[in-house]
Amino acid sequence: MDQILSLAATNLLSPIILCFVLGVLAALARSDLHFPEAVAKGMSIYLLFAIGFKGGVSVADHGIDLNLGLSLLAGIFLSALLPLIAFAILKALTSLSRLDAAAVAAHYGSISIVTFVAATSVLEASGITSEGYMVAVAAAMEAPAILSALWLISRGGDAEDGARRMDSALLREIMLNGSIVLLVGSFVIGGITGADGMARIESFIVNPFQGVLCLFLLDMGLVAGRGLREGGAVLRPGPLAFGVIMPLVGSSIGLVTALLLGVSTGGTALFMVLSASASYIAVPAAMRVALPEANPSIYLTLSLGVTFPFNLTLGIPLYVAIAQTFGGG
Amino acid sequence: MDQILSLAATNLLSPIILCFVLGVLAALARSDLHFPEAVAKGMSIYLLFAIGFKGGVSVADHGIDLNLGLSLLAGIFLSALLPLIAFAILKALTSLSRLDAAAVAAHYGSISIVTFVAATSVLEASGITSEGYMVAVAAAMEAPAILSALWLISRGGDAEDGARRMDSALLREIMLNGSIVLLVGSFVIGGITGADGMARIESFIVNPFQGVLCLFLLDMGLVAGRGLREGGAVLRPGPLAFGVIMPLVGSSIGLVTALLLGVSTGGTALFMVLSASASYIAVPAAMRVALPEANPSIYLTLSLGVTFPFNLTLGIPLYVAIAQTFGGG
Amino acid sequence: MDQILSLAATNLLSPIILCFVLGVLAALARSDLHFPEAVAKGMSIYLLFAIGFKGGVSVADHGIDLNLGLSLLAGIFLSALLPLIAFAILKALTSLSRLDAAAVAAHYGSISIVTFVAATSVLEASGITSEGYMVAVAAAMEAPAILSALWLISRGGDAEDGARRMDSALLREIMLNGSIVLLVGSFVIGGITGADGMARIESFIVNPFQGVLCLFLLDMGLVAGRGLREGGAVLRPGPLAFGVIMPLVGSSIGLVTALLLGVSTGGTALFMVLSASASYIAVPAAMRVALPEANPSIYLTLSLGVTFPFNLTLGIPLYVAIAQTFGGG
Amino acid sequence: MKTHQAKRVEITIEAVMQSRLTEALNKAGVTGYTILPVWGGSGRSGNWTRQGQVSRGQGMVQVICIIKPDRLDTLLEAAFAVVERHIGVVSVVDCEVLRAERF
Amino acid sequence: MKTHQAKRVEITIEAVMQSRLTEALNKAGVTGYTILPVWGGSGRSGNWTRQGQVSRGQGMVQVICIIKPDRLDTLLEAAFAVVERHIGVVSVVDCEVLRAERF
Amino acid sequence: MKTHQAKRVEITIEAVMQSRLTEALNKAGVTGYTILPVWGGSGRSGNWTRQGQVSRGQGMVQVICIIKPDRLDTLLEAAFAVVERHIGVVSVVDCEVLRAERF
Ligand SMILES: Nc1ncnc2c1ncn2[C@@H]1O[C@H](COP(=O)(O)O)[C@@H](O)[C@H]1O
Ligand SMILES: Nc1ncnc2c1ncn2[C@@H]1O[C@H](COP(=O)(O)O)[C@@H](O)[C@H]1O
Ligand SMILES: Nc1ncnc2c1ncn2[C@@H]1O[C@H](COP(=O)(O)O)[C@@H](O)[C@H]1O
Ligand code: NA
Ligand code: NA
Ligand code: NA
Repeated sequence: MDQILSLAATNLLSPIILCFVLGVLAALARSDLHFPEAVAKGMSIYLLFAIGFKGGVSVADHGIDLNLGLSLLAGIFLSALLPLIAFAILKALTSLSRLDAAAVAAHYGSISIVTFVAATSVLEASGITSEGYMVAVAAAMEAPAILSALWLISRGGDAEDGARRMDSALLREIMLNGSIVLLVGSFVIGGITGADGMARIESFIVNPFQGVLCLFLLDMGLVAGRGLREGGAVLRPGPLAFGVIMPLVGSSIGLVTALLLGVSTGGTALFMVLSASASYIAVPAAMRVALPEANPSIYLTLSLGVTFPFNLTLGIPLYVAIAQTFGGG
Repeated sequence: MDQILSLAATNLLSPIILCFVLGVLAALARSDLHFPEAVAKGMSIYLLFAIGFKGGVSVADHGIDLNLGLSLLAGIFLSALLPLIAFAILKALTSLSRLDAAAVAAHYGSISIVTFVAATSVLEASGITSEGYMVAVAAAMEAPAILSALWLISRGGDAEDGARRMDSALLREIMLNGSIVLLVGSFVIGGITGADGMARIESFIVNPFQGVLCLFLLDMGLVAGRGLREGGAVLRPGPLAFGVIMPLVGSSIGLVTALLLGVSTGGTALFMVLSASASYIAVPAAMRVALPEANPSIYLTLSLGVTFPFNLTLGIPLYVAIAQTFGGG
Repeated sequence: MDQILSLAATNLLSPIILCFVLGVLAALARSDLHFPEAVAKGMSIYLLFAIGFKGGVSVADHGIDLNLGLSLLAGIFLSALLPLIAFAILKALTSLSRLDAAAVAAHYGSISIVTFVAATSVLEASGITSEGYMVAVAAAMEAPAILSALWLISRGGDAEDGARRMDSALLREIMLNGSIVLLVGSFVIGGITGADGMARIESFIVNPFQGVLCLFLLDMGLVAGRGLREGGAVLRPGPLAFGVIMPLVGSSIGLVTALLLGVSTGGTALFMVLSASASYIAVPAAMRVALPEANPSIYLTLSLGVTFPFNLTLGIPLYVAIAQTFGGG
Repeated sequence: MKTHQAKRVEITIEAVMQSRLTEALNKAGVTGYTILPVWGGSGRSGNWTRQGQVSRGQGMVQVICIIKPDRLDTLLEAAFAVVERHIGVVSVVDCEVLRAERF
Repeated sequence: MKTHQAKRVEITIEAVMQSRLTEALNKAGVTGYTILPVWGGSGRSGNWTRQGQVSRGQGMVQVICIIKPDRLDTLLEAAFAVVERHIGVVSVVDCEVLRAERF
Repeated sequence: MKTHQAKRVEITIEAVMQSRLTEALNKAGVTGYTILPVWGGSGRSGNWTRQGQVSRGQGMVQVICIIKPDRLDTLLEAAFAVVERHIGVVSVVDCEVLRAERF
């Protein structure tokens, strides 16, 4: 417990978290500080590319083993499973409509790559290593949750309506959305070029990484804070509680999965983080196409305004500490 | 004198100044070279964040002392005082209307953060240290000048009109404008995380800093040059002379203030630079809201087209040399 | 031959090329991955500035010699000559209209600065040095080809029509287009500030360079892939063959020129690359103004979709190997 | 100058639906349109702005079609089928164009 | 298709005044509008462009409101109170809209 | 509120031609206009988008002029001389403006 608290304290006072807090405060105080959309997207491309590439290089270093395949399958399974659990909890805790609940559930099955990146930073700072392929697991967990959620809808209403919501164009958009392609693509490139490739671009993707992450989280804080200001009112206690309970439930399931797989302590922590985090890029877009009637204020405010800050500040140190207690070596 | 000239020569041949000159020349020659607005804003966010953070870390290293508070108060006082002096000079030298003169005066009380950044670069290159909290003084000097200028107007016309110009929304916008929030926020974060935080993001905010500053000044040169091409015609000899005289007057007042405060040589130079420089971000926006009848060509051309280049090329080496002559250690 | 193949293999597996391939594949698979326009332009500004500055510093190191002047003249001559040859080949190989053929020819006389940058990376990785002024030669080769192409048109139709197409505004736009100004400007700044200037901004323009190039080529791949998807249909076998034959012809002429000039092995390779590459920034814009009737799908698809990938993957290693065989030291 | 009667249709629609809309327009034979970026807006579903966003989930575009009056109904039906379940605004204005042969 | 009469109001205004304008519109009960970015322009106060700018002082936006004809005057009065002392252009066009229940 | 008759001219034109168009407008005495960025489009010469582009060769802008009805022909002739050989669309809409003294 002491360890958790001290890790949490270190984490809370890192430039990364403080930048996020600055963003939230600035937005709540209605400062006009903002990042141009192009700059935000540019930073996000940089982070995805860097994290994917590093993962690939690490796999090239350590070789591919059976666990990579198993972990990918486990990730897909988790992403498909978690929305069902989230949906059940939402039905119990809240009075959200079937559609809104399914839309929220999709977000919690999928993952937030920035939460993942922040967690790898914390692991690095604590000297805990993790499997390089975890970034591929992250990519694999982006999409299945969307299909699960749409299945929930089709089961509830008439099946024909469900089918109409998921056409082949949408399926392609989901599977080939920019962040998946960039993450997987740079992972493969890192895998192919290995340490040589890393040597050539290290001073671009490794050295400035933490700094870019700071600015990106400042922007995330601004967006989350603005979302809270505008959309916070729609959140009643039920959904709010869900936004904190679900990551705890998700991370527990992630923990069990990781222990069954026998991954490293770092890998265990990352499985927990992925299961605990909620999407804010790929899933919202898919929901606008497939479930336009679902209220974006609810799922965006929950994912970006409640669960993301929770994971960033308290969740990650908690998951890391638990992984250290339970995890193998 | 020799020293001033040699410092000026070194300064003039630095990549930073040459980039600014390139931008001005390209704009005057009507090249289509330009930076997208988002890139310019991204660079400006980077520079503000980096300079604020570095200042904070430096304060964390050296500890907070009484001088920090006194310097902040002195900065606020200077920012409020300088517009009155600028206004008096404008009334004597030019035939600008009361409104235009007040708008120009507001710019000269406030500060240009790029001029400040360029000055810190020159100090660093010359191995002169300065107080880390000077960046907080810079932030404190952004806004008071606007209030002074509006007071000048309200005193001149009917008081009711003056009150109408400054509503609470505008006051909040001024105090919480993006550059103040970013500068103060990153200063505080740097102060909290100290040397540890710096170690984590140094290769982002320290190493590439000079290079980003080069590109940013190239963009400033393009904008200033385009402004001169379009707006240069509106500048009659009176205002033009003001654009060079005012920084000399301002820096003298800054010098006296710094000597009274007993700050270091570097700090003295920076007080001079802040007092000499004119705003081109926060104040123009506030003027458009509060004094829409004032002609932006006049204040933008003076601030960005005359005083900024003057300070960048001749002013800074002059102020540094004078600070070295008078300044303590 | 072995050497060519092994160099080609190394080249093909570099992060740079793999990023380009990723972009093409993502675009062909219709992924929504994309770079905001402002980010693409920002990266292009960075690359131009860095490559120009490095060239200038290298000239400052090695001193200006006669060869600089001769190489510039040779570059201007090549740029003016190559469109005539390209035009003749197009007339023989394809059934393109006079206007379309002239527009395509203009592109192949001019140069692609990214191809040039990629080639310098390959040279560096192979430890082959080249003349720093080659970047000035690149700048000198951007524009003359446009004038050649317009001359071809005016010769064909009535001379008056030709004159109408080239007014003084267009001439200024061509000579002072952003990429020429930035390249030449940073080259001069690099030349003036020399090693001192380099020391100040090295960690900005040297260290992250390869990484930025990776992301830029990813974007180029996306744009080229999207161009192929949309415009690929318009390309009949004749133009397609031209897109591969012309770089081989161009590079041979570049080789002869370089041997006559007696430049280094690296310089020879770069002369080949410049002659082989086709413009995709400056010339398309000039063509839209001067030859609006020419079909952009043809020249953009050929330049960006055929010749650029060819040079990037196979061309550069081939030219480098040939330069090593024939070149001096 | 000689001008010709036409209709200017302005469809404000979520960015995620853009490709679906333009595909529907193409199928209906409407192949000329211009797309404007949208900076922000407000409606029954609240305020939004593109500032600092990385998500594709929020954000709109404006598709502007200039079209011969007799083709208006075809266009509106195609557009309506796409926007029906989604947020968005469709407005039509009478206009006159130069170079009618282009439409 | 069935369409309904409406007015399309286009207000070109300085970016610094945007929040003041939309607040005034909200107060007047006008809660639906779309904001377009503006790239540059020219008028009696000269030319300007957003290229390379970091200042918020320059730059404009275009606020587009589609509104029922009988609410037009309320809107124009609210807008006028804001733009009165500032540069900017307000224009109104007759239009027809689908889905009138939304306005 | 009191409004005044005017014409709203919208010229969609390639970005490379923008300065030539605005110069022609200035020469014809039209000094008020607003320029909107264009995101992409489709026409007889195919689809295009600004995404990821560094080339100035592609891309369009929209120039919007509000003008007194009696000055319309001058404007259209000046614009037509520039767009004649180029791709682009010119459309005109009747509108009403506040503050007519500005036009
Ligand atoms: N009356 C209106 N006039 C112009 N744009 C509107 C209007 N109503 C809605 N919009 C646009 O359509 C988007 C969605 O509207 P809504 O479905 O009402 O939330 C808003 O964010 C605006 O961009
Ligand atoms: N006649 C007009 N048509 C369209 N936009 C205009 C017109 N006049 C002014 N504007 C816009 O309003 C801004 C300010 O105009 P002004 O107050 O005349 O300087 C200009 O920069 C243009 O963006
Ligand atoms: N009917 C139309 N309505 C609106 N914009 C159009 C139309 N036709 C063409 N455009 C615009 O003009 C550009 C060039 O058209 P085109 O010359 O037909 O290729 C297109 O990319 C569109 O942006
Ligand atoms: Na999850
Ligand atoms: Na000042
Ligand atoms: Na060439």
